[in-house]
Amino acid sequence: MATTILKTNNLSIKFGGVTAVDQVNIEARENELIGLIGPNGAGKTTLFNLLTGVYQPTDGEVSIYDGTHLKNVNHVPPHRRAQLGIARTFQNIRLFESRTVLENVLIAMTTQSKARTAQALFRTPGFYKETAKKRARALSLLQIFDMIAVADELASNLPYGQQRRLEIVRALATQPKILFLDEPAAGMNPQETQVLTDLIKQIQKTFKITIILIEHDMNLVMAVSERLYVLEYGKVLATGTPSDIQQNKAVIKAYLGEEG
Amino acid sequence: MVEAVLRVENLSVNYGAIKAVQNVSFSVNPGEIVTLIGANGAGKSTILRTISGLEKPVTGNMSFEKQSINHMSSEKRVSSGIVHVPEGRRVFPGMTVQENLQLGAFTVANKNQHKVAYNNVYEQFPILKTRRHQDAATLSGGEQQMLAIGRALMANPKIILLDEPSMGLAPLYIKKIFAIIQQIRDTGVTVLVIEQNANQALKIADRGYVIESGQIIATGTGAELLSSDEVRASYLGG
Amino acid sequence: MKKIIAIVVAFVVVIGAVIGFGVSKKSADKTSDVITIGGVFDTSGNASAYGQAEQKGANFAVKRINKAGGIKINGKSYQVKIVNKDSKSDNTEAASVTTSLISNTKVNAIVGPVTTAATQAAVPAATKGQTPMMSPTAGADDITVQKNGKVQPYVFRAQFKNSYLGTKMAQFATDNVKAKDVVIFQDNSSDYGTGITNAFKKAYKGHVVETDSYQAGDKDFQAMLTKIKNQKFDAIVINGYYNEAGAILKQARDMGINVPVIGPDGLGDPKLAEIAGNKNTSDVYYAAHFSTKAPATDAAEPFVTAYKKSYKQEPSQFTALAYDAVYMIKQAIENEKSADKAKITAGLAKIKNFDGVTGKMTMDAFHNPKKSIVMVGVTNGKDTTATVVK
Amino acid sequence: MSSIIQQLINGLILGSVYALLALGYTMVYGIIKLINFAHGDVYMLGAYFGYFFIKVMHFNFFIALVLSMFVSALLGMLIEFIAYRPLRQSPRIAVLISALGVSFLLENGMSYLYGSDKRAFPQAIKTIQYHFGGIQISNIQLIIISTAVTLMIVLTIIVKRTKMGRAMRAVSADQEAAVLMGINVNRTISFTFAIGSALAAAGGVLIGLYYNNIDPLMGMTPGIKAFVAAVLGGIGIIPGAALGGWLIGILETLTQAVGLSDYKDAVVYGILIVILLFKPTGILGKNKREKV
Amino acid sequence: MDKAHIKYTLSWATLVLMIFVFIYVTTIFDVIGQYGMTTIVLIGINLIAAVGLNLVIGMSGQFSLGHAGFMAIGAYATALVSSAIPSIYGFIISLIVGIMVSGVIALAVGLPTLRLSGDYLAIATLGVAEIIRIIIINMKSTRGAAGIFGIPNFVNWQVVFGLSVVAIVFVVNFVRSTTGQAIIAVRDNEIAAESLGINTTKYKVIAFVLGAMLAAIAGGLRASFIQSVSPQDYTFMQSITILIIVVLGGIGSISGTVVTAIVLGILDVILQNFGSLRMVIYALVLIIVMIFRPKGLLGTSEFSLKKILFDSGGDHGNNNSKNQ
Repeated sequence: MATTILKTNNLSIKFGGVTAVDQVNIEARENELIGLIGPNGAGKTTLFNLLTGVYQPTDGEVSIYDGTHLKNVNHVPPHRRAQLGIARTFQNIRLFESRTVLENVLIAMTTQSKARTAQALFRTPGFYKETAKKRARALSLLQIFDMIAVADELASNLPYGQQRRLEIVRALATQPKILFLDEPAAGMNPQETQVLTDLIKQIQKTFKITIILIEHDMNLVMAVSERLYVLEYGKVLATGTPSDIQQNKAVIKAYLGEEG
Repeated sequence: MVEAVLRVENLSVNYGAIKAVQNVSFSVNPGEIVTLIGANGAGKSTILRTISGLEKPVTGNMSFEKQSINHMSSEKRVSSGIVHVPEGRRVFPGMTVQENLQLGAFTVANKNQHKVAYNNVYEQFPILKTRRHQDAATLSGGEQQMLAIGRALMANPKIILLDEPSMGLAPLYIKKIFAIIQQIRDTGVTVLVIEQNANQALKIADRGYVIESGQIIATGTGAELLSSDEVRASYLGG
Repeated sequence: MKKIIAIVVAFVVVIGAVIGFGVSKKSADKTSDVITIGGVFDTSGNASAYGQAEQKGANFAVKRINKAGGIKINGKSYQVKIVNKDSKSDNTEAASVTTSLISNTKVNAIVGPVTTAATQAAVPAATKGQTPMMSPTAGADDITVQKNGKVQPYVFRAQFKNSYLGTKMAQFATDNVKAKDVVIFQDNSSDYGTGITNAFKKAYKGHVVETDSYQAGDKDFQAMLTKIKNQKFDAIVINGYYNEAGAILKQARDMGINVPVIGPDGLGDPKLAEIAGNKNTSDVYYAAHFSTKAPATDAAEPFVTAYKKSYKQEPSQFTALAYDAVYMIKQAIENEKSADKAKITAGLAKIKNFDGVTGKMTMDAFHNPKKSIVMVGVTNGKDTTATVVK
Repeated sequence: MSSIIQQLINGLILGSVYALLALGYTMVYGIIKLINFAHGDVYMLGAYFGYFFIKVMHFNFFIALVLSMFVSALLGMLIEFIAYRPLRQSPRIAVLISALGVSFLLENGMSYLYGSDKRAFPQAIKTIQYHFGGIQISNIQLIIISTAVTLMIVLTIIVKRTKMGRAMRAVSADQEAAVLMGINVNRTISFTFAIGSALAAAGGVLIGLYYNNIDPLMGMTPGIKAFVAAVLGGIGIIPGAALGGWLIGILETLTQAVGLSDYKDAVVYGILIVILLFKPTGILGKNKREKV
Repeated sequence: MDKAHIKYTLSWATLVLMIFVFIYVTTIFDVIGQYGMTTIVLIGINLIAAVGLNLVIGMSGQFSLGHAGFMAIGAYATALVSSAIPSIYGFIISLIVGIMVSGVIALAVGLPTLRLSGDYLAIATLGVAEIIRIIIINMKSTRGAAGIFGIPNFVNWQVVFGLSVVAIVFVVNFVRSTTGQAIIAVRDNEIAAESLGINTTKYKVIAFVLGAMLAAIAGGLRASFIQSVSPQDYTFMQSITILIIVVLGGIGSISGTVVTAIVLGILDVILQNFGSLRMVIYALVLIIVMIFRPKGLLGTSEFSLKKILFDSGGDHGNNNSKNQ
């Protein structure tokens, strides 16, 4: 069995009096593709925020595999977690809007950069060399995602679907081990969603990373996920393969209300 | 043939460079429940926001009771009877339930009408009556949604625009909310509702429109759409 | 490539034009029949109350000189023109407008700036431009002195040195007010307040019970006064300007602190009594340059009368000092029989027994006017006594 | 002991004026998120209006106070209409610069028209000193505190109980939702400026009476202090502004009382920074994290 | 370095040289005179300070109202050090001392306060600048309110011109560096930047410290040029003056800052003659510019030589013109 790369232990968070995430235990293994579903307000995004370090849990812990063993990262801030190999996209798109598509990707490479600021200040040959190298890498990423044509567009000028896609490219540019996708298909039409479905599968294959995905589009989730967690009221309601979940009475009820 | 109470023709709305709504036309007849369904970001909310004046259309015409409302201010639209319950409820958190309701009746000058409206709302939502001195922030999601709807009813609406009323609610509340929507219609108020919970919405709707990427791709009665395989596949999962 | 050529050509043309203009301008320089005085005053910003008063004084002097036929050099009358520039209570701006007056307006002499700090900033510009500069009110001791101890060749003032003021006030406190213990309030935001305080403390033979600071613009002095209220002291010394001193006076008297108040010439403004209220402005002594009660010279009385007629208000010390500054320049020109900048500079250094509104003045070796200090006593808002402090 | 109480009273009086000013700051901030740098200058103009009504029109002090508040309210609305409303959709910092422009305009316009010199404010009410044990307090000080407290109560009633007050709170909490209630946002903002300006004017007139002098630049320092007070209390929160105002007044007074008058402002700013570090949104502020 | 880059760098160098020659010619033929030179120096000094503030406000999105404090540190460093060592070396040392002290204080202040957001940060930085000023007023060695004068002058227009060019090149190149891009990322979307492994506090502090250092240079140059310093020079109003240059030019636009510094410098020259009406006109200009150009004179766009001269395009990322 593949190594467990991410694990939570009774993870909980309270906002005011409301327990948004309640005693959640999930785990993800290397190169696994996990779907996280549940009705609106079930706590999915909050769980993402706990895993990526945006929120501090009220209780429980988050552990990440650091190459040798699972390590508690409760007190590791988001940027350090990113350096440990966690990348994400956001439900409400968060691009660097004043930057071009290419620059968005280049910024994601900040922590891997070897270029010294001093080199940039004096525009040494080293600066140009390093910049060219980074740019080549970024462009090749954009190539994979078919975004070369818009590389010099401002991120804010892209259509919605493309913006979502750029967020994924940007996240991948950090060379993550785990990629969190928060509703990547939101706002996409069925054709776009179909393309995205293939893309997610391809990412998993090409980059050999673990992907955890929140999504409402059942076609997509069912098509790509190897395993699903269903959240309701901040609790894990069910877990299993897509076909298990589709048969699960409780899930159908939670999702479609009563009948289904 | 009845004259539509709300008519939208060739409406297009942009957010910067993004074309959020393209050439959308539809109408709502008096006393109907009409639903717009579609994926997140399909442009449903934008349509409602444009009808209530929060967004400016690029092209197209909107008319309410045969009068164009394109250039009417938002306040005027409210006082003429178009009331919008926004996505995410947007109750005023630091104010009490009663104050929220009072704000709902902001455009109603007649104090006697206020009293009638209070009674109606409290009758329909007894829980709001018991909590009337509580801050809105302390209400649960479902209660907040009721408050948002109650607040809209205070304005004496002719048509009520509901944006995702079931969002984030427990099934029990969802059921309640849809029952309330029907009740509202039964009192003679026309309803235009956006839902992701397409299943429920179509069940109570007289008619529905399916929106995708800012365009209407299908229309029909609630039952027709509900039985359409295509719609089922897209919005109700495999 | 075409673009680049076009730009190069344009550049060459522009440079050529500049050279041409420069050459033609050189030949166009000529002398004029008007003597120009530059005025550097803070007419906007924090110090504008003082700057506006001084600008009025200088303008009034120029008006009177011209009315009386201008300045006569070798029998020929020259009209005087004053060009005022606002230094907006900003020291850098003071330096900049001084340069502007010297190099663009080509003034013969400068009156101003108002404050010590602005004068300090303007000194290099005046020195570089070899233009005499007469500050009406800069008080710091060393503004007329270079680092090496030599005199600043182009800088003069009509004002007392701070140390001189402080020393004389201390003497007055002991000899006339008979104060054994005093409380000092100083305006900490300018050198005027702190400079006088230092000199006062050095010269004062009694005991300074407490020294407290305030900032220009402060209005509330309750805390300061409450603190000293129950201590024993015979007089309060306020080293600052009338604006705050008036407020202190009012609040002190309201609080029942009725000891004598001693202050420098910064208190010498009719506004003092207006702000404090006439009743509260009693038993107040301030160092005056001029007073109708004890006119230092014959020039004072007519000046006050004429000024009142023109401006419908009483002149303040600031107005009078700026007025004298302009007249000293006139004196220097007449003595040297030339409006040449170097001659004016030399003339100012040699001023002797000049009958100014603010006293009979003689420039010392360091360009400070030697004049006697008159401590004016105020009762009910009116100048009532005048004591010359020797 | 009595001198400590006396100092606290001094601080309370000084703080009352800061509080009146801070209330306007905070209300404007709450509703359009603007640091209204011109607020201190409305306070100055309020004082000048008071001067005009008493000295030239010979009105009774309290009538002059009310009239000055009224005229300043109109002025506040005018300023908002001309200099801020066209910038409703612009970056916040643009409005801030516009506010600075208005501030410069009022200060220097007044200085240009009436000179920078201080004017004695007419003593419409004769000062009477009362003594309680070692404590001394004047009728004017009492007027200041009671007027400030009364105005705060009136303000609270307006904000809590009236239709316009509810509209203000609604706009400040959620502008878009307010629009959906049929609230005219522009009119509500205008009204907020009117109230804020009236409070500032009241502060100006009271200060004029108390310190007996007014000048075109009198708003600069209190303006910044009031801003500090509003931030200290939690900007946008009405009780916070009152609390912040009094706190700063008392702090300033106490700093002087312990002999640190050279460092008076430094101490106030230092304490402000320390409080912000522990409570980044002010004493009564609620910490909000951006929704992710 | 490939050919395109050499061409690009050379064309900029040529432009700078052309401006230099232009000013040089105007001075030797005495077209602008002493006063013109003073104006150029003061514009250059404001420019350096404003470029520094733009780094803080424009690039990193942090609202600082405390620039005057750091200018004061630079000014006093130069005043004290170069008075003690009255030689060009003393002056250079004094600038370095000012930069270092300013940087260290900015670091000490920035680390805790940059956690504050928006207007809370603004008031905290305003407070810091006031505290710096009050300490200077009360210190013996700085001669209190009187200030220091008789500072030796080592600044002429050539020095300021040179340093302005260096400051601009520094900031422009810095923005293009990885660090600079990270700073902009933090401004655009702090949470997204964090999620990409960017330590947001670190980059905010870097921008703040660099801004403070540039302010110190500006202060040092001014002290040496004016040959005197006094605490009144560095009040809140000084911060506002610099802030206005940045905002009027367009936040985040270095070209805008350059243009506005020059325009306002010239406006100042004209307004000096208006006496007390001066600031009234200035105020009206501020309001009118903001109403009609709320994003500043140049918005967020940058002046691009490449566009004007070569207009080839195709080279990614060198022009960030955002037209809305």
